[in-house]
Amino acid sequence: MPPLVNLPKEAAHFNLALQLHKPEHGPPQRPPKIDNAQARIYSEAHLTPNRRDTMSADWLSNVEPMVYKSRIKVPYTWSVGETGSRFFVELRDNKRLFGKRCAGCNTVYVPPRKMCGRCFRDTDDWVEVGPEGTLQTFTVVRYSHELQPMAAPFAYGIILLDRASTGLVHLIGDTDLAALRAGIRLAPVFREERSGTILDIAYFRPVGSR
Amino acid sequence: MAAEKQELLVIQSGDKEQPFRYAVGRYGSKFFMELRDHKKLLGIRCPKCGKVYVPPRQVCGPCFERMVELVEVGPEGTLVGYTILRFHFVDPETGQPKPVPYGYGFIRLDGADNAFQHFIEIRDESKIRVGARMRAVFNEERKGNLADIRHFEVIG
Amino acid sequence: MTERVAIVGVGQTRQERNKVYDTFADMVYEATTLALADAGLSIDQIENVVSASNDFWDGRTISSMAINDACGSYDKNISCVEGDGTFAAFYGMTRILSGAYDTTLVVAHSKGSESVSSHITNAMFDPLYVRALGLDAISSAAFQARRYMDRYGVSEEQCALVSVKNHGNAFRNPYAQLPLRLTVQDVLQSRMLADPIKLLDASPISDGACAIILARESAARKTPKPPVWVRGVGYCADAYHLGDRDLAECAALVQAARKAYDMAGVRNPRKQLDVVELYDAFTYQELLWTEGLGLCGPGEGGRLIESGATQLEGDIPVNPSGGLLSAHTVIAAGLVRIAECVLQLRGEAGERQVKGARTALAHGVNGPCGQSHCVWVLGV
Amino acid sequence: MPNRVAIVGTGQTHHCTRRLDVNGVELIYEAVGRALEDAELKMKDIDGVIIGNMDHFEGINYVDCWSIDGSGGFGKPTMKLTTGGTTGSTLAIAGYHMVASGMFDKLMVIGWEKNSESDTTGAITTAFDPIWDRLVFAGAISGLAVEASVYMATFGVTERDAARVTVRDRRHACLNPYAHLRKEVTIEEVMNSPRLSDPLKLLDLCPRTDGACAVIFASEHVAEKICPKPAWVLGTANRHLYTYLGDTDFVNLPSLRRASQELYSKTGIREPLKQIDVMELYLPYSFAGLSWIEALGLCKPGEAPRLLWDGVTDLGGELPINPSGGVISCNPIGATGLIRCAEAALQIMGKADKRQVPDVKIALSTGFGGCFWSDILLYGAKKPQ
Repeated sequence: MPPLVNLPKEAAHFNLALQLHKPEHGPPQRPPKIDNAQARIYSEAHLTPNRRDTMSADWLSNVEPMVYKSRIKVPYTWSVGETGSRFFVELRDNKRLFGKRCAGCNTVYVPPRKMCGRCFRDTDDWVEVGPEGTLQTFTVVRYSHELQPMAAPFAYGIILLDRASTGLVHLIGDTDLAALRAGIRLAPVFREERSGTILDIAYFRPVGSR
Repeated sequence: MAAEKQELLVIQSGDKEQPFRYAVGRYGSKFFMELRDHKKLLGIRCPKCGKVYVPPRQVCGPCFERMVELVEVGPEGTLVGYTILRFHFVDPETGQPKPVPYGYGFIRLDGADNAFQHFIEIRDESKIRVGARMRAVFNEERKGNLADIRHFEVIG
Repeated sequence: MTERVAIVGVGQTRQERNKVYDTFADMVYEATTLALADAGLSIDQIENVVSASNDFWDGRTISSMAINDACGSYDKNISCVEGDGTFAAFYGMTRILSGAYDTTLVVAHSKGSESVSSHITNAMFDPLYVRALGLDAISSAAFQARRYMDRYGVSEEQCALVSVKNHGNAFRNPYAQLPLRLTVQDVLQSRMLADPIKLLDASPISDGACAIILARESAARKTPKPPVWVRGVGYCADAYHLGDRDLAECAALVQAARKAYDMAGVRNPRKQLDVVELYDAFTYQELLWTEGLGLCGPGEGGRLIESGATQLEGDIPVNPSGGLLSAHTVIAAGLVRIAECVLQLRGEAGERQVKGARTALAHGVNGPCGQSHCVWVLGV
Repeated sequence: MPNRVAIVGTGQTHHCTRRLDVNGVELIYEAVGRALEDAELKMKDIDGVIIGNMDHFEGINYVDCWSIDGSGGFGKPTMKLTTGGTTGSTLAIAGYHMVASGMFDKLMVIGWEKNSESDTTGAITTAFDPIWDRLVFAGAISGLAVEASVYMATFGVTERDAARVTVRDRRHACLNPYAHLRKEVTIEEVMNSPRLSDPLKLLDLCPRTDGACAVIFASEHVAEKICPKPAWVLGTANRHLYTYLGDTDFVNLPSLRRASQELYSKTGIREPLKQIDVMELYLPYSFAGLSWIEALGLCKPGEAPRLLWDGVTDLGGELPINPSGGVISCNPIGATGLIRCAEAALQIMGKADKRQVPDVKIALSTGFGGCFWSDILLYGAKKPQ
């Protein structure tokens, strides 16, 4: 899996950290000892930052490293499918939430699945879930990027809706972020204008808060 | 089927994009420096098989040899194969339709053993044929990327 | 396994924040030639290649197209696994066990410097239900960290100890990117990203490549260095939707490890393993994965690190290389773990050498919050 | 001693332009369910899953993880492979090695694509180098058009010759209930279809398709218990030769020539036209049905048009090619190479219904993709020695 500190600023932050924490004894020489066979090949066949000037061809040490700034911008239109469409239509038209139950293991999946991945069979019946639920886990996000629908700080939660067996990932808003803890009760806040997407729920907020 | 027709939804990504900063590398950067500063095209020669490749890259695939010897190639060459694009498609760099029609060809630059691809000028389609002699046309303002070559045109 | 397979060569580039001079091909060529030199083999003696890369991270669908010349696959059979290098190595091994080839080169590359990681990792979430929420690797991992800490009472200080240890170990690893002399306080006071994950709980952005060469026993015996044998390997996937799992547990890792241990005859991993290189993308993950690997009981990962057992001098050193916290070359990261284990087992790990290491474990991960795990047990 | 490996079950969706009724995971689930049904197995009988597609067609990162509910990979070893257009055949080759290794007895291999979810040419253009290719490249069509221009100039082959390939594949597709385009076309219709990228016209080219395919590979210990007449894998080979498009020799697809030569020498094929009973080839456009069968050694370079016009490759001919209708009739890209494998297996199993070639003992399938890359597999009715 791929995690990481992502913003360009973060790299600078790490460099800063390096300066702040000057090692007491200093790091070993870098690049340090690599055994002889490797080192020979290394210097013959490769460029390391410290060996660039030992290249046989002079031009290699006089290149300005270019970077091609580009992007991938392919628009996607994902099919929701029959099962998911029913979920989103109920959400959009009636502000109701539904899961789907597997009669094999009695799991009520939210969001609904056409199939149960554990039993590997079709799921069976629709079960109305929520709208309230219990917070299973959460995080308060304090960094920003353009894919986030809210400005930081804001919270994400995994919410176990009443009568569901699996948790729903969503936003948590309209609350004191410092007071969040697992186990509290949450209710969805629906958008006025709904279009059949997961953001038809604006966010969840603690029950009783305002 | 008598079943009630169900509404089937889609979710759209909208105009989201993924930005990238692709490293051109030493070999490619050298090519673009020469192109930008001197309107020269560079290839690179394999010390083992002697083939000259454009664009320059570090490794000769068949020989698995490291290459360092730069060779000036072109700016003229021979058209190996081509097409004229006439259908609409999304340019993944912009998310917008790519302007068509345009000519697209592989040119074996003089002094090179492989072919180099670029736009080909198509004002007179009758002149374009496999084997035609071609010449690079450079842009006056050059930034150090592939677009510094405007296109290749048929000579004569 | 019907026949023994060994790792006979390893090579890795230095892992750096931005290898701006190198293309993917340049990095792969460097790792490949180093692995060949290490194995004492020429490219002609490599019969087939399995590469590992990820189209999203590379900003190129068919990302393997960038490196086919550079890994010496010209006129050879080659395939590409999209996922962590440990998985590619597994496929590479089966291509030997199938009787088709005597040797397989496995090479993985990744360049975090070229993309914006939140955009890349957001794309691993369901496009219908999750992606629009803007979730990414850090915020999803924070779910898991919170749940794990809540469930077992693991503390932020215990997580911070992982950062202190691994960044410290990185001083001994010439390939690592981010050696840092830290205190627990430094980690706790570093900037909060998504609580409970702070900057120094997270791994950095890294560029690098790694290659290993696998060989069947008859071919391995002819190489100059002592073969490192594959004793056992297993991999396994968990449910996808985060809400389908209890994020405080890692059932898939338990199962992958069980498979690998059964093959290797490991009954008591804490005792029988001498060194562990695991996929610590965040500090809490090292603790959680040590539990999944059976190095301690469920919920005991925090106490394990407090005990000092996982330090370089401890009885079960974890990530003497500095781990992912010191260099996270996403797709190459698992293969680096294997390469590090090979160096340990040969006694070539320099200043990070675990004395007398004879059995080592390497671990790789795919997917959000450790959805899919691959476990290797290696030995001499 | 490695295991011998056979295909014991296959499943395909009914491929079409757009499946709005299912999302990607559900599409995969459909194919997997059909493969299990075909082999009369349950998911719990399966030891592991491998899956593939091309990421940027649907914009899903870590597809092996995302697809778990539909692939059956929950709690099992699951892995993703991808090599572009060759993905499906790459998966089949992996299925072979993984089972032959003895690490798996029954492996589910899945290829899929939902090409309706993006602009196919836009997405495929991202397969090419951002610095050297993307400015000028226009997806697979542009590369194939250049290949056609070189092939025509080299051998004097005509657009009409190529149209004969489309006519054959589209005629065959009418016999295959799973094919996407099931309507015959004439030479004139091909010739008069809109010009997309000279010399290629709309009907020279494959469609874009939503579809999935699943194939179960099994070891010799269980294969014959599952399937009375399994399709044994006799050999595999591939070549992914180029990194840069301009390094390609555009004449007769050298990657396929080299891969087929390796395969033939490993499996004792000396006269492919005579020894092989049916071929399922990844021919994404009409000219490939000429140039690439020359690469496969069915005739000398430049002579393929005669084989086509003589009907040698039609159903009922000496060596039927693409009884399924091939790629020109159906192209869910990540599945396409695996569909070739499944169709070749069906021919061996005798399960190909109306498109069945009588008495198939040896079948061959290919995959094409990437930078003019090729994969190839050979199957037999008889358990290999």
